[in-house]
Amino acid sequence: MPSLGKFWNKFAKPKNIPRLFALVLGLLLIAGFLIPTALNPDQLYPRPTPQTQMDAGLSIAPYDRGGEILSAPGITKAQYPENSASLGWINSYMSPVADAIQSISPYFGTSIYSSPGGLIDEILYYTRGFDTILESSILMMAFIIASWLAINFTMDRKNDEEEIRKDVKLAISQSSNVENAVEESNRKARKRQARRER
Amino acid sequence: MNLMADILINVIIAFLAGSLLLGLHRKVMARVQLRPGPPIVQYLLHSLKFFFKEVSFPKTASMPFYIGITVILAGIWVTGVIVGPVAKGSLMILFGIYAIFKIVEHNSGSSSGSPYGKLSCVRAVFSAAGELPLFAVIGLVFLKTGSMNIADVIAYQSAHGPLIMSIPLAAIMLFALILTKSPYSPFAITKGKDIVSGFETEHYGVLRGYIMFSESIAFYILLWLFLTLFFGPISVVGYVIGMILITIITGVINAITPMLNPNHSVMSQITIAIVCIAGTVLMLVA
Amino acid sequence: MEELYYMIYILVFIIGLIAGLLLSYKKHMEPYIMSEIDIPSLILAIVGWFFLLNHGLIRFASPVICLAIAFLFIGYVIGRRPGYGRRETAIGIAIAAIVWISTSGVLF
Amino acid sequence: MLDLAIWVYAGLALAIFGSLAMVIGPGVKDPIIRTINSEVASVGVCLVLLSYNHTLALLTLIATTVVITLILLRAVSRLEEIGADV
Amino acid sequence: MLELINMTTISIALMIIGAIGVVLLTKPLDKVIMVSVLEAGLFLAIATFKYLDVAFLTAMLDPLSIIVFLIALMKIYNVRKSKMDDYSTIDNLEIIKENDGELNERPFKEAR
Amino acid sequence: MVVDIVPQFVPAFFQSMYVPVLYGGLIVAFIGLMGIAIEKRDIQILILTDLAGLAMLIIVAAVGTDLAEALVLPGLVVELAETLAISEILIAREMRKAEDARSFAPMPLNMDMEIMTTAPNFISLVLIGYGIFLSGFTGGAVAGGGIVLFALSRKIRGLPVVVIDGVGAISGISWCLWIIGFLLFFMMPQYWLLSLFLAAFGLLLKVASKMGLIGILMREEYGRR
Amino acid sequence: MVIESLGGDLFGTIPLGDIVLYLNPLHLFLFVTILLFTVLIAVSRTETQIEALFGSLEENEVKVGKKEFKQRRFLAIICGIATAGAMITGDLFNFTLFMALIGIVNIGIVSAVKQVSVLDSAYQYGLIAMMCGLPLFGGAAIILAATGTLSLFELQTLPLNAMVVFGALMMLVGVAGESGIAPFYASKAEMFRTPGSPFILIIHLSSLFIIVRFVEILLILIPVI
Repeated sequence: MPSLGKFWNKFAKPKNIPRLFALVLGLLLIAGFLIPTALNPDQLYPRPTPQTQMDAGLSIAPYDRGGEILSAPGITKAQYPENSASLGWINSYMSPVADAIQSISPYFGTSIYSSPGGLIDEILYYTRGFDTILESSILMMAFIIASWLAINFTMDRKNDEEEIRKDVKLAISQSSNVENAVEESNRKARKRQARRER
Repeated sequence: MNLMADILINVIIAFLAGSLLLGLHRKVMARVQLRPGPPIVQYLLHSLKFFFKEVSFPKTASMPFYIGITVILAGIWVTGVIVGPVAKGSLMILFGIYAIFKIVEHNSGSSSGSPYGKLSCVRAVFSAAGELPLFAVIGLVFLKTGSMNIADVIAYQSAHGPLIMSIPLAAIMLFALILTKSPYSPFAITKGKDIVSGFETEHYGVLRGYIMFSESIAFYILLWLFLTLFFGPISVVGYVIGMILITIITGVINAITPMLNPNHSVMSQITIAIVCIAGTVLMLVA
Repeated sequence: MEELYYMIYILVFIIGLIAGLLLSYKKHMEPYIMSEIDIPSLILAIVGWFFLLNHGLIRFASPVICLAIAFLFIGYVIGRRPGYGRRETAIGIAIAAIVWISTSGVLF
Repeated sequence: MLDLAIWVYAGLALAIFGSLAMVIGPGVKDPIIRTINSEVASVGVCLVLLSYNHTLALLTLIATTVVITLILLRAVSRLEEIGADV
Repeated sequence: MLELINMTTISIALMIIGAIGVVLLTKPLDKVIMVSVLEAGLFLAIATFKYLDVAFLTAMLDPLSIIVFLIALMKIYNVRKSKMDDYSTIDNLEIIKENDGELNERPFKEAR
Repeated sequence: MVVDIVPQFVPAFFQSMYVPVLYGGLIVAFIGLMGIAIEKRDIQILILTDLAGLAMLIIVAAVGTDLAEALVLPGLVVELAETLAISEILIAREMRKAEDARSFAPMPLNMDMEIMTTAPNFISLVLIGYGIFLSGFTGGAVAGGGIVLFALSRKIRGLPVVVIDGVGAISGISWCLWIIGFLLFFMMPQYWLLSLFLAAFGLLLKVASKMGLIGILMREEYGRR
Repeated sequence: MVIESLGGDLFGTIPLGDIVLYLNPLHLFLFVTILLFTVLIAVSRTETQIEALFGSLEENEVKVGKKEFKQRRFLAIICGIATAGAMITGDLFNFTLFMALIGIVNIGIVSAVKQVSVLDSAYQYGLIAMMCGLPLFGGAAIILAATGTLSLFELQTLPLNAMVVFGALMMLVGVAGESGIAPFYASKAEMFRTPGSPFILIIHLSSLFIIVRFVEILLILIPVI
């Protein structure tokens, strides 16, 4: 019983948790090799075999999905076509610049079809646009957190004179501490270097 | 009958019956520990008393929240009565109510600024794991009966016999949850006496009244859920006897067990849950 | 309507409990030390438990009223100070149970 | 067809090799070496994306790999500078 | 023999050599050089697939990643070097070594 | 003709490659996770989580449809953003631990690389222009790469708080553009072209401006004297 | 059919292209509750933590600074909205995205504090949140590969499939890690020691609600009967 308690106690330390999680997840992944896996051929938004469009010499390979600019929609196999009124228009659209590049060379398909218009844009902005909104919100939140931390903690605060004055006072009052700390950190660094070289 | 009247009556029944059961629980514990113990009606009197006491607020509290949380607590348990005994609705909603209960527990602890409340709040997060048995139970009930609606579950039981016969380990798991929620339980880390009264420490007066009101409804609903899910359509007398029995059993258990340390409490609940889930799945498959 | 009756029973029971508690505090200043039986509460207990278990036998009043009275009396006896009212309750239950068994036809 | 499969397998091999190198490669106790090793795995993933014709994803991956490396190296060097032993 | 020398094999060979080099060499600067070999292989692979625009971008971003590596390496090298230089005397080092355990016990900074 | 361009079902190539690629992804994930499980130091674990992200990319890409690619794209950028945020937390934690002993300014770097004075302007200009042409997540990432390089090669140091605020404002506004575009798609489908441009350039601005922030951070770190 | 038996009859759907949000009594209840809490958070002040100092008669006050307060309130509100979204979404990938958003915002809410121990657990939790990208997105991708769809309406009618179960299990591990239920509770629970009760409430609220919602999704994905 006491050993069970000790075992349980290991779960209570935050530092162990990511490693525990990785272990559990890794063990679960082994199950992925044991079950039968196969790709269901009936997928949404299927794409042709790689390089067939390139070999056929289509100028906007590998993203040619049919349709004509502003006159006929392209092909999109969406989940709920009834929910998207102008389905297929975006992947047939090409901005004027893209159109110009298309006539120059057959090797710029990717850039042409990722400038506004194209299948990926159709999926990203239209049929699954809500996903993209979320993705970009995740992005925004992560950057807000990072920039907040950077401004307030980790960056050089040249413009925040108040803060710096406070810090300087603190530093002066604790200069002996500082000395010790610097020394110690150097010692640590040295030890670490030694460990690395060993 | 009028729906509103139905709800009102059921809430009152839940409150009064829950209070009496909690009083009985305390009495049983006292008798096991060879004390006379307070009268059974004492818990109810306490709850009523608090409604007439003066309210005071800590200077450090997080203001609208500190009050709002108790109102929400009472609100969710009234919803619990509506979903459970009145409408016999989805088990998922009851599960959601338990989740919110956890949050309220958590937050009424932290909103006061008291260190005891804070500890209780952190422990509430720890013991979120205690909800895992409930989730497993309703999952297993769903797998067995094919529906989450309590009315459907009752109908299934009247056709196929009570569920306690077919999935007894799930019943044990839910019983462990009842044990967790009962006062002075070995698992009740959020209200352990080492942190005074846990999350309720700083709530006085009407606010405390609301909390006690909700606690009695919560206890009643949990017992009701247990009896309904596993013993099928039983009569009122059956409910009364069942509730009293469970209360007595939990009282005896709580009286003779010490409180576990938070981490051990969580992990032992999880262990019970895992063992019971594995056992039930094996039984279902076999 | 069923729930309404249950609510009434519980309310009456609780009123009985509180009344019993208050009156017993007034009556007995000391904690439980005595050993003789309190006659009025014995009568109430017998009547209460009798009504509870045998309300089918009583024709002059509706079962709801019988049960309400039964719960009131039972509550009054149970709800007294710790220790008081235990014997009375036991005797009440015994008598009511005997009557119930003899009339319900379990034995025959 | 075979031609494409070779690319996929090469990409997977690189990815697995790179991940092994990241975990148990020589000298990975030094975070810088570990970060540089991560480049191998990411090139492997690039190859898989390329042979699947996910070219837009490939473009994005190439662009973000640079920035992720930059971020990781910043963290490493800043931590060294603070003298933190993490 | 000669038919083996086509863009496919060359690019894969470059990548494999680069990968092995990156992993086996332990000096950071050597590693960076091998990274550029690796990325040259990737560039060639993309060119084999005829995506000129992607290849163009790779050609732009590869040097960028090398620059990033170089800057970071220089910085870390500087940091480590300055930490090493800060020891005033050898004696100091000895003392610290003797008192190693004790110094480790001492909290780096008093808790808040 | 049209049927030739887009097949009805997933081609045989993807079907036959799915299992190897999935297994490859799982192996990479497994190796990475086991690495995390045995590793003890915080910064090392942060570097290793990168591997989990790569494994995720392989598993998602293995589906081999356009949808899979659309799911990969933002996943990449999100991974990047999370790495940034978490590494920032790590640094903040270590600085708090040692706060009274350190100055906030990172050590200046004394270096003189030829490439840092000539290349950046050109490369970053090309990258930014190309990124604007691409638009969307990809364009944002590419243009952002250019901005990072540009900011990195400047000589000034110090905290341009105003600049960061400005970056934040731009990305907020572009996020709103994007929302407006998204709603337009469903409210007034006839304006799909307008919504497309709103969405594409909103996203471009957003991702690129965020990358610009990384550039400023890096300039702090690697700024020269 | 499964959806009805889980949460009651459908009230209606909100179609946004391929992503269809839907409402039934369960979701409505959760949705309204979470919005209620979010409003409450938006108007609340924070509490002050008072701790007795060891060995003396003085006491220590821990307050939330004004800048910190604004930042954390903003993130808390976003977290509330994201949780509300996760309650009503009818698309698997959308759900995982909401999860990821909640994860990163949770880290953000505690990242602004000054206690080193809290920052430490935020960092550890952040590592888990980053690793969770693999099981969440990977699990969704495996389900997509096995069934060809991500919409819960389509998934509920499909027969049982070993790959779907595997994908669902992966997602379960991801949700367990991200929402910090046992045995992964420690890193998340330690984050709650910081002051700012309304904001840390939303962390707990969101994770519990996600669990409730995920139970429903799990039962939709694995149709046993």
